[in-house]
Amino acid sequence: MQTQTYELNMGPQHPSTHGVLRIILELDGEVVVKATPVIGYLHRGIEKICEGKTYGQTIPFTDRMDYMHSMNNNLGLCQAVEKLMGLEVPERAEYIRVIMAELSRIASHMIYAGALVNDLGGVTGFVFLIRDRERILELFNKACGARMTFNYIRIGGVQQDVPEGWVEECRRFVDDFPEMMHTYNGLIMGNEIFQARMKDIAILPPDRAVAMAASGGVLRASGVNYDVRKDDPYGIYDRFDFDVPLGTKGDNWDRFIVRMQEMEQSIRIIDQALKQMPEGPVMAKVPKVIKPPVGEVYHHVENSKGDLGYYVVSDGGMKPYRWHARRPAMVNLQLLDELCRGYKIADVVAILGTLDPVLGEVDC
Amino acid sequence: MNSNPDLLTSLAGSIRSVLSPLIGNPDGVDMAMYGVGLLAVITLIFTNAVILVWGERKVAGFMQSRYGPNRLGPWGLFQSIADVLKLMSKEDYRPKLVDKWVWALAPIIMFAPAVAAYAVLPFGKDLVPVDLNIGIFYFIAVSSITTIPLLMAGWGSNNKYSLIGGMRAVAQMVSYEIPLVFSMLGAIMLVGSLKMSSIVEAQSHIWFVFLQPVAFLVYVIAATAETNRAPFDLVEGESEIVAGPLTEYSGMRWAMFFLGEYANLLAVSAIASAVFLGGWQPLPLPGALGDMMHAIPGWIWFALKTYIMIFVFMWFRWTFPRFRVDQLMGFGWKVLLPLSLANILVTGVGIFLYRVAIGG
Amino acid sequence: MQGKGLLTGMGITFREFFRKKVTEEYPDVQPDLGDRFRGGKIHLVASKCIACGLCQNACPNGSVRLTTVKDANNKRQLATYVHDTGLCLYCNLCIEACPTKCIEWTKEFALSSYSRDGLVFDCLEAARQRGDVKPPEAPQPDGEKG
Amino acid sequence: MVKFLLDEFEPAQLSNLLGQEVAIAGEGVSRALIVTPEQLIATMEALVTKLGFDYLGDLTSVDRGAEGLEVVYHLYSLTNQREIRVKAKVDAETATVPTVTTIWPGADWFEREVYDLMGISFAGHPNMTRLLLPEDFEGHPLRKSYKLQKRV
Repeated sequence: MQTQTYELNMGPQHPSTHGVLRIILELDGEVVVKATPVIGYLHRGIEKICEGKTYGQTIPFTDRMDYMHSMNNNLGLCQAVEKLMGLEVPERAEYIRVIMAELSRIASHMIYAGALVNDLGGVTGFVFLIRDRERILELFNKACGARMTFNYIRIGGVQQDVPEGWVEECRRFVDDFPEMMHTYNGLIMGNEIFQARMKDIAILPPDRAVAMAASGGVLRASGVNYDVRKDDPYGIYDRFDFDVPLGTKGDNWDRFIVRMQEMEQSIRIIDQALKQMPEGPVMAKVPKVIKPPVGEVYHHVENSKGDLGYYVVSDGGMKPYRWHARRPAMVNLQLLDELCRGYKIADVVAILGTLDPVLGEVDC
Repeated sequence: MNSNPDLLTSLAGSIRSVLSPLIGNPDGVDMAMYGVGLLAVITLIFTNAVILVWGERKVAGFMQSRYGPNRLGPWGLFQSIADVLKLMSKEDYRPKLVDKWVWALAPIIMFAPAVAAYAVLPFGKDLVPVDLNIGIFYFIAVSSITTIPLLMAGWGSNNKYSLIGGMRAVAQMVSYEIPLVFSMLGAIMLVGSLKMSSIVEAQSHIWFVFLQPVAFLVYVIAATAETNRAPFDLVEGESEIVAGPLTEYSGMRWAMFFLGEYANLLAVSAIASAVFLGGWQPLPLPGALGDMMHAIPGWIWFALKTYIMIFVFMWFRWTFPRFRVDQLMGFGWKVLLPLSLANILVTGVGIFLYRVAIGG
Repeated sequence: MQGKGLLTGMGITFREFFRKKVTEEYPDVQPDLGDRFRGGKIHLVASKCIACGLCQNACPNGSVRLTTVKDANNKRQLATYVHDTGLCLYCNLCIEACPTKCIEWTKEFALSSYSRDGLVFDCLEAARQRGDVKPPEAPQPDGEKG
Repeated sequence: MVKFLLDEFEPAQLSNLLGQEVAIAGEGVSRALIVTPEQLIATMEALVTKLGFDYLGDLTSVDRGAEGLEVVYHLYSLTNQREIRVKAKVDAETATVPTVTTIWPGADWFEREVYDLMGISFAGHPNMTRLLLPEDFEGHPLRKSYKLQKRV
């Protein structure tokens, strides 16, 4: 029988494109022949804007890139500038940074898992994850007054010390986490329908993942052991004992489960950091006007989406000469086409979910 | 006549006694009583849909550690009334490029069979609107029409998402119709009649759910698919194809689909309670407790069982993720169909052996 | 066994059915915003302000705008002070820049408006209406302030 | 622990190893290997095969004003845990460098982004179109000559 393929515009307004992503799907019935992602609907020109701001003023803009893991975005930029300036950060600030970044990672992974489950039709799992994420946001709110766009980690330290009782509350969250994980295991990971939907779908071989510059959970699900926190430890990550969860196959299921296991590892890091955290100042002696020396620096951190890099060029002035972010979500999104081919429309949303793009970061 | 007439049957009796002197001709009185029945059924569908929308949201809320609607009236009871008012006052908007007639007819055709199916539901003893000899057969035939409006909506909307949804609807409902019918066949074989009232009467000692557990399971799964509810809600599959066939509908037209959907949900739950859960028969308990159970009117038992079934369907919906289309078809044809066929075989052999045992 | 996971999931949702709910009944119960809440609009204590303009300079997005005039003592005084919440990133940099701690966040967070103009708040006017004005100083005898 | 490649080798040694006359500019964290567009592909291939730089960390560009444009590559070796910065210098008029998608297919969107925002085109790229900005957008915003409009 003679059949024809047809084009379907998925997005920019669609329930499960995680923002304003447009995918031009070429379909043969329900089977994807080609998927072309079209991005840029959320492009704000942050790189250009930041050339006109002082170093300190660029930090709030990083919050708005990957708004699910803002703390880490702040951290990466601040450490890049600190690296350029050769600035030492006080011990306590380092620990607070790690705790915040890891809490933020858990929050980000919760959104990731929740959105993915929601895309597969399991709304309740999504709500449970959002409910538990609320506790992290409440912790952030107590520490810096914002729930999403923090601007908390600053060049030279953190904005202010955590308030009284914060550490205890954080400790309670860490203690309650296994029970939350148990719920997710029962409701989401243990569900046969969910497993059937995820397993053996969209397999990404490790060599292809490396060649496509994939990073984060996408790369590790394929079995490539690359975690910036382990391979190129920034800050004080070399002091903590944690594992890097690896997948074996590189299918949707691995991409999902790797991140769920990462949440447990993050809890381990927070647990150790809370135990080791010293007293002391949280801000280094930083001049009022930050003027890094002439030069350039590339610094990368492990974001929840992958390898987040900042490339900052200084001309010695108070504003960056060039400010660039390597956004992992954008790089990972390149894989969408090859992963989707041959699978069904329903798998497209699952694959997109496992790639975990945040359009604020993709478009920057 | 009924030995202990309950509220509804005596109400019907009094309406009949009022009407018969007015009309005179007994056939005319029967016709008029059918009219009254139709009115009652339509009222039931509307009020029920309103309650079910509220109930669904409450169940969803409670399962997701929220309260659900709680603003309007006690426990948010008036929320769905407000929703209905909103839907009715919305602009009747027709997208420019839709196939006018097909698109406009679809919601009406969706609603009609849902109402028609209620004709044979045994709401209580002597409360079957039309107690046909082929009651179950009629129900199956009428309820399978629901496929057509969804295809019409999908095709007529001139929207690719809708088309995919419509195609999915046809594939899914046709495939799951078969195990649905076969699962009821076991019960019918036990009774030897397609008449609803006989099926319910036959369960006065033991409900068929205990004799036909596999069939009940198959029925529940197939019915979930048949009503397009999660985990089989591929037709609407919000995260994949926006809203499937309903994408281009709004206002009252959309509400008609919704109404049809909830009417179907009630219908399949009612059939489940009639065929497997003993319909209007009370809980078979021994002694004084059993007498107490008998004191409760049959229609309350029926409603109770039906709503428990509806709760189970809602429970499914708010727990499970969705199937993928090929898994759905595979499950229907490779698991449910053989299972239901095997059930028929086992039932047949069982009946044969029972007859041999009795007759021998 | 197949189906075990499904039953576990159903068990979890059923248990949740009877658990305590986490709904915040928002308009009836106002949320606890916390001490360090960043949001709302800028609350200006006009009597403490020295019109240095550091908040304006610190703002990454030009959301804090002020103009000054010289008074009789040749001292800078605020002429206007506007907080454009539509542009505000809520980054807290202005608050931190203030040398006299004369600005802070209000806790009014429901600021939605039908037009962009409705998002611009005149903080100085609000201060005046609260009766918070700088007491006019008598011209100082030396008059040498620059 | 990751080593910065330029810590390990003298410039002459590196030139020898790569079979190219390469220069090193900057100091400390700013150091970079400078190549011309003509040398780029050969250098990159040598880096991949001889030193195991299998992972493209970042690809971006800088407008140095009068000194022309730079395409900046941050490479990473997953096997040897090394990193390096390579820069290809071009002048603003020609603004063309060969594509590295042949070496790392993942460079696709990186190069399109640079083309889009900086106006450097990559010869041999399979799909050299704008990535973020609309097709009919004029100019390349990250060039220093592009002035941001004032907010009205």
